[in-house]
Amino acid sequence: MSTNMIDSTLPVNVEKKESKLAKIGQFREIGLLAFIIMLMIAVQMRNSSFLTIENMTDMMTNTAILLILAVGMMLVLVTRGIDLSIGATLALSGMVVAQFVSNHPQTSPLVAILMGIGIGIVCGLVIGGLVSFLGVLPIIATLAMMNIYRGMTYMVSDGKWISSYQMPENFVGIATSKILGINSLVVIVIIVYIVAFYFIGHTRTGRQIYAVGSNPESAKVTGVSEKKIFLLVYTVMGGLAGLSGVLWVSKFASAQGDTATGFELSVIAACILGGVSIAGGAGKLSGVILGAMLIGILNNALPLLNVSPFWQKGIEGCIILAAILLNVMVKRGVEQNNLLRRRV
Amino acid sequence: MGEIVMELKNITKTFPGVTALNNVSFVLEKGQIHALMGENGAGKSTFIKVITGVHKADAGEILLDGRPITFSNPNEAKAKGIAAIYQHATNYPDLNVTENIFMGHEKISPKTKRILWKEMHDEAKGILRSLGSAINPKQEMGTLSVAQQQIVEIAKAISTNARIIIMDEPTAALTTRESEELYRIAEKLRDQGTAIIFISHRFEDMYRLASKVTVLRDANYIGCWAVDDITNKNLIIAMVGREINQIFPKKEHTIGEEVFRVENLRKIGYFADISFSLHKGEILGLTGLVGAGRTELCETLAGIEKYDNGFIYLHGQKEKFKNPKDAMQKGVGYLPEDRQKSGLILQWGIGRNITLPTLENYSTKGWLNEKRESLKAKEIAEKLHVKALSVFDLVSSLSGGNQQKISVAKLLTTDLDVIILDEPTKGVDIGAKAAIYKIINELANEGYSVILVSSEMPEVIGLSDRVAVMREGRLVKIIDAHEVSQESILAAAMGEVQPGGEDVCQPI
Amino acid sequence: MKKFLMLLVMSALFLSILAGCTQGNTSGTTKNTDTEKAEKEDVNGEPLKHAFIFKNTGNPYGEKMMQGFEEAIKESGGEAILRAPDQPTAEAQIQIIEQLITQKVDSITLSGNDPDALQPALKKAMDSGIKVLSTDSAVNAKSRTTHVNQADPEAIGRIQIEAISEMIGGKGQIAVLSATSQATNQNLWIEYMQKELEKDEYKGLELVKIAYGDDLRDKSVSETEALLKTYPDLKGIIAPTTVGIAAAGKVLTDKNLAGKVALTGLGLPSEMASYIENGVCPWMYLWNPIDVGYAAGYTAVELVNGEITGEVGDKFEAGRTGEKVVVEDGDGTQIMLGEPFKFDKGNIAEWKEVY
Amino acid sequence: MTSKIEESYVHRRLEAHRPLTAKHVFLQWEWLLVLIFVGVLVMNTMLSPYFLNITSLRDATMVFLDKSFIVFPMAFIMIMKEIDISVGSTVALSSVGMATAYNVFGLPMEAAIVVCLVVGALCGLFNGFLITKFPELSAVIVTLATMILYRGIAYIILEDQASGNFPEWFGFFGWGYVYGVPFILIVFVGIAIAFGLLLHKTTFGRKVFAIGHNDVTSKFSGVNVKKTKLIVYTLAGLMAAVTAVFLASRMGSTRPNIANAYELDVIAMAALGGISTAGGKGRLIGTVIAIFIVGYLQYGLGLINIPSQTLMIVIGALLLFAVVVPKIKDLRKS
Repeated sequence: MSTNMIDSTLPVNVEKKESKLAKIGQFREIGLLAFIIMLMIAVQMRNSSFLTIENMTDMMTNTAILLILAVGMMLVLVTRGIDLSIGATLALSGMVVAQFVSNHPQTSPLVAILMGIGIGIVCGLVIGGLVSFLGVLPIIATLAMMNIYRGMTYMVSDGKWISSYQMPENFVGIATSKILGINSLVVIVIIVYIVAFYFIGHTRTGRQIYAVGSNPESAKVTGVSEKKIFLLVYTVMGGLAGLSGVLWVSKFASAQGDTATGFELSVIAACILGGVSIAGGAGKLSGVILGAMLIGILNNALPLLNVSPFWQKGIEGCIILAAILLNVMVKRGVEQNNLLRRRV
Repeated sequence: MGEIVMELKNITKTFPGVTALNNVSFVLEKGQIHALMGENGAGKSTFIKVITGVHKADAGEILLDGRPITFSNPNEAKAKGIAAIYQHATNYPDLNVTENIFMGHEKISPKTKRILWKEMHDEAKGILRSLGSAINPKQEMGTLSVAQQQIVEIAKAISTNARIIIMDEPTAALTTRESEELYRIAEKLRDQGTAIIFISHRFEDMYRLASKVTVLRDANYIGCWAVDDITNKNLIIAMVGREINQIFPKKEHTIGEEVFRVENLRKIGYFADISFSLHKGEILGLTGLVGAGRTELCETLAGIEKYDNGFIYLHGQKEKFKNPKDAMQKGVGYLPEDRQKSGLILQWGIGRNITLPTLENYSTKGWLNEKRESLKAKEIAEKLHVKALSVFDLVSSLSGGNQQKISVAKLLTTDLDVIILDEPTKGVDIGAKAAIYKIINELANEGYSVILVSSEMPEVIGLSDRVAVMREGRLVKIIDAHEVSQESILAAAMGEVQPGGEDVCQPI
Repeated sequence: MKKFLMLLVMSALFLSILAGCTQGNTSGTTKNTDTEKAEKEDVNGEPLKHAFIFKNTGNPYGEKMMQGFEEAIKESGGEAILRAPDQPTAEAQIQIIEQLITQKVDSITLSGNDPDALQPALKKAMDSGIKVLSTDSAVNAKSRTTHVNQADPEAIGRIQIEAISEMIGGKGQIAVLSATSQATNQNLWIEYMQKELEKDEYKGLELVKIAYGDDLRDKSVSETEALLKTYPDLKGIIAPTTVGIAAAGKVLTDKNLAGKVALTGLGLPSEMASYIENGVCPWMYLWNPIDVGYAAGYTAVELVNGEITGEVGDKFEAGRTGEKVVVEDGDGTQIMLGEPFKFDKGNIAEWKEVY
Repeated sequence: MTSKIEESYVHRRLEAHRPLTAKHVFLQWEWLLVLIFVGVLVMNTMLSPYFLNITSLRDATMVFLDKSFIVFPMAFIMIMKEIDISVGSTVALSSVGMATAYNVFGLPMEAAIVVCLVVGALCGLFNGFLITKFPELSAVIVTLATMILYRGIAYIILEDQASGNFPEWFGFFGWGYVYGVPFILIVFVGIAIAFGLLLHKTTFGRKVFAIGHNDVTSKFSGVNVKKTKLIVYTLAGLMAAVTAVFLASRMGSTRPNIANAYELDVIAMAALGGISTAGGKGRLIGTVIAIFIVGYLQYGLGLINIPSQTLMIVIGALLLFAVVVPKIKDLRKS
């Protein structure tokens, strides 16, 4: 059918154009990278100490824990879930491990890390069980467990903090030591990302996580067990939170009951900024790294720029809202372009 | 005569209350494209599900390469080289093409369990190239067109080394050019020795591809013919079988003035250039192949979806419906195709379902009068002979036919002029069908204008005063009652221009 | 498998609740079985009940104050009720105050999360005959009888400036790392620091920034790092908050800045032990929270007994902390506990085990 | 599957009155709640001698009722299969708005209260706008973003300072009695009845249930889904503002960090009240009982001075209990 005919018969004719946003969408990560670079240049112009090796190292180490947790959160979000309990899990594992090493100073750091991961895995298993076997909505299950784990942390701590002098040198050293000239926190992040990269991209189970999130019905037909995947992602998330608990306590050389309260919001924000789709199925490690780095830069740069601390929350909220809305617009644009391509 | 790869002997499958397959036999040869035809509900999908191991036959046997075999799940059938490509692609939009092809049988390194991406990409590329397609295997599935997705589905079947591929209406959503591409691929596979079971409503597909055709009707095996030996007419008789008029009520309604008119309606990506008019007391059949854009058009007419160009007139007045409520208040009501998903609230009782569209009528200033409400529901439900104990019976406990009556009842609580019925008899048995036909006819007698959307030829022919045929998002023909026949409808739906109808719009 | 998992989840839940309850019974209240002080009983023959509310739970500083408070109450033969909400908010403290009013306690001592927001609740308590006093973090004069001040704010401000001046040789840039900007205590101390800096002898000191770490570890670390980068010539940091000073100590230790950037302020000996021993923080100050709680406990007891009324000039003997005098404080009155205690390399080893 | 008998069915009359069976009367979630409530009362009475008297029971309501206003619109939202986690921040922002109107712009207190309600309603409206405009975004994510945003705005306005000095009479909201009954209790009863009638006796409530069960059917049946959602979210914002008024009155001032994590308590109370998180189900009477269960439980355990961390665990466990118990019943069925 010729468009000429429509034109001649219709006075009102809304011709839809291909969405430009969608084209940008294909280079989303590049866009985010460009945004980050621009932000860095802007900050550098205001404060010349920003782009120094020292500051970059500081920023990396400060963002390390966020980066680790973001991997787990990405997997949870990919399966269309959410986990609000990670701050509490982190605190619980950190507190228990700190108490243990203060009583057993000869504990090897590796044992401490494994212990933290173990505690986290148990916490995650409980949530995974609630979500997969009992079908409790992730938000409700994790809200409830957040309360419970946080309460348990206070209880275990008995109102005390574990201070740096109670921690053996080698435990505090987990976060400050260097491996091949690189801060070991950063090394752990790199290891986590390499493992995650392999797991997500190169194992069957890893791909099944995406399959479940992308199309749960098809996944069932193909024989992918949704329950197994749910159990897995919340357990992995718990394990990473447990690991982060040890790193947190080691980095700040102090374990408190209220450690990392509300940290889950930053992690979720990093994932959303990194382009992880809340509707499930989509999310890339490269995006998550950039998203976490953006939050890390904001945390690092806002004090450097003398931005009033009271604006920080507001700025954070605006950026997150803008990012998720942009995401939707891009998706809509893609769909519209697909429709246009059908030429009906 | 080629080598027989698969043979089904006297297969019977019953579900509670319904016999889905009754003593059906089927023979498939190597390198053969075998068409399977029949009306909706003839048992084709059950037939496929038995072959692919989703359902287990109650009686009869399946022979594969001459040996009897039973499948207890789809994976076993897959392992034996049987693959099915469904009408609605079952893919993962966020994953890339290669993964979609290999999901469930990824190539992994035997030692490290690592996914061998390179090998998979290469093989995917190879398969796609062998199908003559230039799709990049690394592309995301969601960005492909429907036709490309179909090709990926075929590639998926090939990747499992399938010897038998079942294609369930693969061309339903494709344009002519895209279908041509698909034919080419099917022929290529055939030449390589793959046996293909091809299910389609398009006669064109069958003539173009198949060498044999097996017809099912009402769960029964009717016959198997060589395509060259059977005429179009005889084939249709084999498919439809019965006297078309027998279950349809006598038309008594008189057609009055024009009530509803649509001009050049267009929704980008779904349909375009839709123009027709509808008169008081008239039943306008709307038919076409699956994916022709009928449902989208109906939803637009009922104010559910927005349109991009064109005009809708009601009683000569230009109208633009803001939402379904607005359309209903102005006099256009819609009965959706999927009554369970979009027609009813299954967890609710009969009464609440019936009164949902017109809650305001049983309320004063927003306060519901439940007594008035249930009395009204009772009145309408009884009028439609709904079979239940009370108006509080849950809809989920009713049979399909009764559920459909509740859906229709919802439209009768308010003053409508135009009623759009989208596949009103889908999934209901023959008895309930007759009851619904009677209701539709009565509606027309009472002066409603009805648009009846249906894929079932006899239904459209038996009830409609005129039949509009859609193809590929366009209204290609409106056929008057005296010229309506299966042939004229099929011809229009499949794109052959036949004499005897007013050409509304030219095909692309 | 399904049933087993469910069983596991349910039993885990059940156990956690059980654990919670037993825990609650052991640490929530402490009944004094001591009968020798039987004369301190109210008309019904029940021991007098003195309640203490800290800002939030899980804070060792608060725990130590509670410990001192409990000690004082026990000495008087009364019963101590120790409470803290799970979050440091005023609305949570109001809930606790209501519950204490219902329990008909005889006194409430609290460290307020907000100077003004507790006023209506505390007024209600006073109206029903409960003696109300604040300690550590004061509530406004209208909502208390008196305030037990851990140390003279002027002295706290003065000694910290003195300390930093001495550490950096009286010359150079300094910065303050505080808690949240609405923290009454910190703001008051910083005010006195700024007054002190106006003096001629501190002409060489330049206060470049007051940063707020919100008493969060990660934020305090970021803020400290930002201070170091923004002001490369920074010579000293004063952190009058326990979380802030520990975070700053960690940063300076990790960056090997001991001797280059001096750190002082108010910190817990246990938290700061490592940094005092490694020289990052030559010395710092704090009062003994146990003593603060102890003195507050005695004040509460004396108020209930009617020995004092909270008027200026009242005098009483506060157990081992000696004689205390009620003095003026703006619109209200307060009790001063003297200058803060100095912790340095010489004494930190013995104190780090205490609190 | 259908049966062939239908073809020859006989015309029969339908019952238009709801049959009253034992199942309808006794096998209801609310009875379990009543049982728990009685259990809580008995336990509290046994644990604390101060619990069981009129003054104590009466004054306890003043302690826990403030956040309960939000439970009702939250129940509506959860019945619609959605969730709003920004309500705590909305409380903070609307109370900050009120304090600013009174202290900075010098409006009379009455007008400042109106400002508070308007700000709250606008916050809710904005949530509703985003959720209906972008249906592909889940309500969790939208309200998560606005939760940070609203509190962020509150911080920008007040910069962590308290703002108060409200007139004397304003304290009446949180502390006043009318004929010996706490004012907040009277307002609560009024609002509970209003919401109960709205949900169970009006066309609007019926539509809320319809959307929760099946939003596509509802849309096709002419229910204006977007409008309904918009109204419900606005109501949630408005009730958060009502909470803000009472909370500010009780504290005599406000700060940007008030009502932190209120959403958890609110969601817990709604879920405990039998509002199904899967949508479509729930009765408001259940939430009312749940509010009193949680309130008196917290209050009673407070009276025996249980540490707050134990309370956290108890509330978390109670929430899990509420969502898990019906699931176990379902599992056993299947």
